Amino acid sequence: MEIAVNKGAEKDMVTVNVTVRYFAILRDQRGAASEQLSTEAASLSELYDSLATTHGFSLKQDQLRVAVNDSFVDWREQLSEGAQVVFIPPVAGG
Amino acid sequence: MEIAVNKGAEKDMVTVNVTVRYFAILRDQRGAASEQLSTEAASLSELYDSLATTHGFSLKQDQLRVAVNDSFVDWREQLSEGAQVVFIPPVAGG
Amino acid sequence: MFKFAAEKIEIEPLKKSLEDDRAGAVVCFEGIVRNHNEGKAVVALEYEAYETLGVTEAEKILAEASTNFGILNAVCVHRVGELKVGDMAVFVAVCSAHRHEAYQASRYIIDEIKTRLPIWKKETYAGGSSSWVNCQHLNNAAACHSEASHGHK
Amino acid sequence: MFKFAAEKIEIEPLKKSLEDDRAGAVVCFEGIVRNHNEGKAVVALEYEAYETLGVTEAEKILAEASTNFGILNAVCVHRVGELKVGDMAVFVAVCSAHRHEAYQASRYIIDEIKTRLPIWKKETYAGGSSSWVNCQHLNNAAACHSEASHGHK
Repeated sequence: MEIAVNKGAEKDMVTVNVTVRYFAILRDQRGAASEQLSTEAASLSELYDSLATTHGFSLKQDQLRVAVNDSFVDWREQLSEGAQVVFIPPVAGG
Repeated sequence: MEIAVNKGAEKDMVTVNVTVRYFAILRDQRGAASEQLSTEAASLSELYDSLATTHGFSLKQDQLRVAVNDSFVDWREQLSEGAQVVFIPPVAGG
Repeated sequence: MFKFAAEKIEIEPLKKSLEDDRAGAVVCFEGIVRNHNEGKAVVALEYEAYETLGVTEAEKILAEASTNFGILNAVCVHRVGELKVGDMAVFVAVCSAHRHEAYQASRYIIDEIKTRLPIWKKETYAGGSSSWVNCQHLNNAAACHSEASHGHK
Repeated sequence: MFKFAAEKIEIEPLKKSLEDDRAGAVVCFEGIVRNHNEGKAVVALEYEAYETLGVTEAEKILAEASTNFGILNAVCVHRVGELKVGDMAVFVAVCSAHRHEAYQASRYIIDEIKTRLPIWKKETYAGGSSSWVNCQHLNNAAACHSEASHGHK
């Protein structure tokens, strides 16, 4: 917590509004297909960790990929206002 | 010819009746789909050489395979009475 | 051309769309719902897809296949929704002048589709249990959606 | 199952004959008459086969594919007679539990069919000349059936 406060102070912590869509096992575990959030998470990585704790997601971050606005992106990417975020569980097409 | 006579004397040269079927370019060059022959050829190899000379076949023996009674066989095989012989030009299925 | 289909995949129109006088080879792949997976009897399954990203990624895969192997054309359709044993889940058709490229491209496309597309499969087994394939883990079976746990394929 | 067909190959009944609840993959290969071969415009062609030996040899090939790759089933049909550009000359369908074996077996079958079966192809080119494919030689073009001479594929 101390660290977060420090970081916030250094980095001008901002709150952004994002939409998170859930698919497959994450949708089941979340009990919803999407939600709108106001978050101060500094990256997609932080956002997933926070949601995983809140909702008890069983998948570790290294099992997932992440997409923003319909493109795969890096977990370290910062959140932008209005972003649509999708965490992508291990796929099983075909 | 001398050689053939000697060989015949040594080997009990026999005459056998065979049917030869022709396909593709050999049929075109022979001008017939099949013929019945009485031959003293000691092997399939000798039979082809003799027919190639007579009919002017353009294909060399090493470009062909040979089948007797619907099975691939070795060129050195002897001819048997009533055999159906097929010389198989380079194939081009598919 | 790639698309998701909520209904049975009709392959004739897809193959028609590939016709080309230069084509000497057409290779088609059909992925079918099997009656078993990893030793368990499968009675039904459901595919769910993140469609917008899925279409973009699939079109990339088709373009890569075209560039890498010099094929004439390729098409792929993936089912979503509920399927039963024997139903076609995915169809890939490739045409090229010669067969070698068609086989290579076909294999490339289906391998990449299975690895890269955001599609998930929930299998229902004899007895009624179900499981999101590849999402269950021995270490945290308690957290899984069903009692069924098995390794990645 | 292998057969020669004097008429258009109908693939639906052939694929029906392969249906199997254990099947997870079906790979189909279609060999199509191209509008060109080795740089020449092809307008028509004719396949001729030594059918009795051809069927025996093809059944051997299918049995080898089954043994080597552990597939569930395979079927192949080859046209004989006159074909035109766009017509299907050969069809191979393989089904197996997983896709890897189906691709391997499919490729094996078509490669062996093309190499081992007593089938010959006479191409007719724009301009009216014709040639038995693989039977013409630069060294003895005069002995050939047409003025067209080209190397082996």
